[in-house]
Amino acid sequence: MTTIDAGVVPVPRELAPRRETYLNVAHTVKSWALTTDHKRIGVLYLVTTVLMLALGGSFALLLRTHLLTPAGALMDSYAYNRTFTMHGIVMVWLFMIPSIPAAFGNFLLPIMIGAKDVAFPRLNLLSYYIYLVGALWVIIALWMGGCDTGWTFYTPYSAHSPSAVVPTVFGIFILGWSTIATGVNFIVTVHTMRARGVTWFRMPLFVWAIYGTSVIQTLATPVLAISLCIVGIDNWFDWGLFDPARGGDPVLYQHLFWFYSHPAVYIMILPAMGVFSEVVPTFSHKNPASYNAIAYSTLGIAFVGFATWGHHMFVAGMSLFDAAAFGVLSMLVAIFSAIKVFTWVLTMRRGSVVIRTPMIYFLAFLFLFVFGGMTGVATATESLDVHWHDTYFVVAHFHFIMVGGTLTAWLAALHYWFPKITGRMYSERWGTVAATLVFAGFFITFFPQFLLGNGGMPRRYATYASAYQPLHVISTVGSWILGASMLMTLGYLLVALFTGERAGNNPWDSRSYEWYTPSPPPKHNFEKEPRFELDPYDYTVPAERMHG
Amino acid sequence: MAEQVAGHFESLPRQAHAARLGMWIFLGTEVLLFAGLFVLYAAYRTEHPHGFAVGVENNTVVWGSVNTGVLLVSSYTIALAVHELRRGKQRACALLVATTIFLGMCFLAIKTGEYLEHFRVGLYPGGVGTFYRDHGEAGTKMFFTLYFCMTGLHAIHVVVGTAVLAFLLTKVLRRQISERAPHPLAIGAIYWHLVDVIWIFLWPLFYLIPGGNP
Amino acid sequence: MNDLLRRLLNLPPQASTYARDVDFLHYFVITTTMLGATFVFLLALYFLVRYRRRTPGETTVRVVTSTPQEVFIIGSILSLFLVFWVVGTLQYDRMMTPPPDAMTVYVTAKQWMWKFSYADGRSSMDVLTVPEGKPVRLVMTSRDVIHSFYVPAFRMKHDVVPGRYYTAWFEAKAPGTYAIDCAEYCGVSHSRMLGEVHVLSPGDYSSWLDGHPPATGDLVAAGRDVAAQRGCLNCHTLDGQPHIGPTWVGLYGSQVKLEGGRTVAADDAYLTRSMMDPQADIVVGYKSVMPTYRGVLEEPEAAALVELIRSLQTAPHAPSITLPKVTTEGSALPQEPLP
Amino acid sequence: MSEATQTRETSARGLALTLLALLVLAGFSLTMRFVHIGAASYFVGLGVAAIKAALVVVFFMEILVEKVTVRLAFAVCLSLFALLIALVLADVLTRSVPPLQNPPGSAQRYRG
Repeated sequence: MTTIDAGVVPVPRELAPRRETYLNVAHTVKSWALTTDHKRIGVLYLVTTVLMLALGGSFALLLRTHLLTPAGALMDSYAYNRTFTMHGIVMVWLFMIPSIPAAFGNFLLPIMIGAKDVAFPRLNLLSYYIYLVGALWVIIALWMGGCDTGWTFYTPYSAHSPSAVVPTVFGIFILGWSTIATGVNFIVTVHTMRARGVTWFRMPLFVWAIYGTSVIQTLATPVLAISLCIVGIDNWFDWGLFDPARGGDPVLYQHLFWFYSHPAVYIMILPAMGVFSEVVPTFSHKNPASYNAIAYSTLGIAFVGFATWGHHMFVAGMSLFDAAAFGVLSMLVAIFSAIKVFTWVLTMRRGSVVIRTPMIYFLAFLFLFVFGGMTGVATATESLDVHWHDTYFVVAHFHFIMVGGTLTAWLAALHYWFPKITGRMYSERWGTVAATLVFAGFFITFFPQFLLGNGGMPRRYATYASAYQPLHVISTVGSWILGASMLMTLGYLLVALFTGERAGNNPWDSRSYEWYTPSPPPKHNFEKEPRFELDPYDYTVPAERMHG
Repeated sequence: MAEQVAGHFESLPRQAHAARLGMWIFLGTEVLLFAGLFVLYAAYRTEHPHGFAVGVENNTVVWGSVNTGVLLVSSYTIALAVHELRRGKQRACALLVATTIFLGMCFLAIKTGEYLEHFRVGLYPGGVGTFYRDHGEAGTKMFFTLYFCMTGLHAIHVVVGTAVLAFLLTKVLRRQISERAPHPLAIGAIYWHLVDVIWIFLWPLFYLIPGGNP
Repeated sequence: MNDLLRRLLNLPPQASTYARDVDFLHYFVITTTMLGATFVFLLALYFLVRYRRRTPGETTVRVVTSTPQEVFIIGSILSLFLVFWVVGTLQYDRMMTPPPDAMTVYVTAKQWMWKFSYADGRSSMDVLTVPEGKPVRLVMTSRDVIHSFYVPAFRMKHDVVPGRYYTAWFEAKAPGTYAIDCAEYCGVSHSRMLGEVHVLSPGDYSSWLDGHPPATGDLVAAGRDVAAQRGCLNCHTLDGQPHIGPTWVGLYGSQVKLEGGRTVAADDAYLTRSMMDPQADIVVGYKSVMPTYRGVLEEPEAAALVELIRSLQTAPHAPSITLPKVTTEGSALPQEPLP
Repeated sequence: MSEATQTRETSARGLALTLLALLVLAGFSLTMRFVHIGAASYFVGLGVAAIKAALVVVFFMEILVEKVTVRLAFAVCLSLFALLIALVLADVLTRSVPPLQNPPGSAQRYRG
């Protein structure tokens, strides 16, 4: 692919005057620990979620290496069960959900709507500390041996499990309130603090995505809080709210859990869509094919997403009527993702496309998310789900969406806004190599799992029939490549943090509002009152027109 | 020292609106928190109609009704308190907030009495206790486990509400909340009203509705 | 073509009647979606090359896709998905509703093993032996946590939930041995809770039956002995006369009116439930005085009683004695005289 | 412009009337407890509760005075609540397999 070098004009070091930014305004620990600046809180979340990604990732490597041999290479079944459970819990609640909304959402949302800060800055800091306390409780549970019920905590097993269920559940309960606080904060910010001229349909699309995510976060998480509370009470005091002997019905727990957990997967994918709604127009130098399509499909996903949870329970003993109802609703919500994908691709038409690392991640996202997304529609087809449910096919599907979709978008966001957050440029060569390796490692890891699932290999198996071993070996090798490429990415980004060239205020020559302010931005985001005459995606005029 | 406008808001009404919007969304999450338990109640009532009917019959309806009265009056007093604060009557407002806190305490006292009464009768959560020797139906066990869960969670919210009102009372007395910016008290009042609304639904479900086949 | 695609997708052999249909839908869904995904990806690559940036800072013209274009894209995708849904639901309903003439096997899942009890009294652990070409209805419950009965070769899976009798069914097409897995996580040895379905040709199946004679000779005779020993006949009659409990004549397959207005079909599952858990369904006009027989009646005895009740549907016994008229007080049903 | 001048708030008399209405409705639903009206008791009980809740929300919490976004937010929360109850009850009611009163196995652990 020919890469025409344009747009990146590094500003020589001595010319950049000593300017006061949100980073060098204060260096004491207290200024970081008690900051109410949304940018610093965003950076704090970014650092913490990277640590959590490393923790969850190491569990993943343990799991994959264990599955090299049919009898299990590393640990006994009890240890394996605790490892896959903690992998799920750490990845879902400690990394995936806060990764893009809390880190990049916190940093960028106020800037993108021309506000000085979020609506409730103190609540913003409080939600970070609630997140830390919740993460601490999950680490305590980990130290006590970890929980072995699977991240879904299905009763009655979670009510009788001897493992550290109660501290884990308590940790996630606290994490839930952190996401609710962030969600409420963002919703009120978008409603009440948009600068003059920033109307609902002249906002960057990343703000729409974070707004949709916040709506889901705020409305779905309470139901998770109450169902995990009940699991905790059942496990500790044995009140038997789902115990059939005392009038309970275990399938009802699944209803409550999935009422949260399906919107939760939209909490994870919507910000990823927001990132690419920014990346594609910028690197194609063109307005999105249809701004309204993306904005309305974000709201469509946010609300219809609440009505589709039943497709996780097709074989759990649900009535035929409900299975059909959830089936059609799941098909309905799938078209919103399809609209977004078509809009991104059509955005590139008649554009002026250049290839940088974020765009490579977009191509990887496009292939993996559409490929993975389509298998989601397939598993939402009831009769096919009977064979696929709880097998490696489903494992492959949601990893294609979560890793292929959200992790790729997180890496793209990391590279796209690296100059804005740190004021420095990462090395493009390393970025391209790492992106390709991440894509290759991911595909080799998870594509064989589709075939394993078709072959009938159930998930959460510590030992398996020897017929499945070849595919497992390929998958494990792939996971090593993926692990290595993630470490490589971390490496060159840390290096770029200190030795990267100074990036200008708008290295990608973008029209989006966050590039109006210098990078790294000053403490109150804009030196003077921001006036955005241009539409955030108006590439019909050269960049100089941005500053009037 | 009147409430000063937080740095990043242009004007006081806009800040008040943001605070109220934030609180109303938080109330939405509280409703959804209880939604999980209401769904369990609804599903289990359809599966064990007779068990739940026995449960409703054996519940302390007198105490429950007194508690309903207490909460309704407390809702009135806090609403009047906000109304007085807007008229600038600081002292009347403080008195009314104090009465609301007192009524909240009464509710908690009555609730504790009720729980002790249940324990005396041998009725414990989790289907454990001598009461179940002659009301052994699975549905009845589930009824009382749900009763303890939902009224317990509601009692926790009453405690939090009382604490919030006590905190606001101190600010009203120190004139930090005045008629110029009454929205902090209004927000505390809205939270208290929600706690009352939830009890308005808990009361019939656990004390009044005998259901289809008694 | 079927075999090629099946091998390509690593699918197990299609050993049950509906496995073929499910696989054809599988091929249709996977090919259409993968074609769509590839088309989208190639379109993106084409735009990438065709509209690559020629001069830095190049401006572009503002192009917005027209609404009709959007509606067409959305409409075509939605209609394709709805086709998946319609075919999927029809197959799902057929897969989840056992045919009436299916042979019943009781499945009890317990932490980390499967127990099968057959209608004629034999029971076996972890091995389910069924004839080829005959629908088999599995009446399943669990003793502790949720398990899931999963036979990949039959494309069949159903959760086994404690506290309910869920029924699933399959009809094996070819003799052979097919693996059973537990698909719902159920604790430490979840991955060792394996079993096998031995599908025998009709000849082998009958010799297998002879090879393992059921505990007693004729099932109906065995049923009557059990009914006498366990005291069923104290309340239920075999000759149609009303007594303390409903008579068993004409009961099998009839619509039974229950307290609280529900009506239930008296099939095997209902009869088993009524023996193991009589409080669940009280027939209108009768008091609930029947004790539970769970732990008293072994599965084979329960199966024999069901066979006895089934036989009474057509051949009631001659009334040896006329029983005293028992008026159950407060019963809404007047005691009409015998026809 | 302090909030006091907004006219559409409930007056002191309005508050007292609302309380009276609430107490009367509460009394009524209490009496319905001792009148055996069978299955209708669900609708009467919950209907009266819904009316009382509406009274509190409109007159005490003054939701009508709030901006439209607040009302929209609260309406969305209630609609999700209704969606959850509707789809779960649809499942429980149309499920063809009734629960067992005391199912085999899964005996609970008695303590004391």
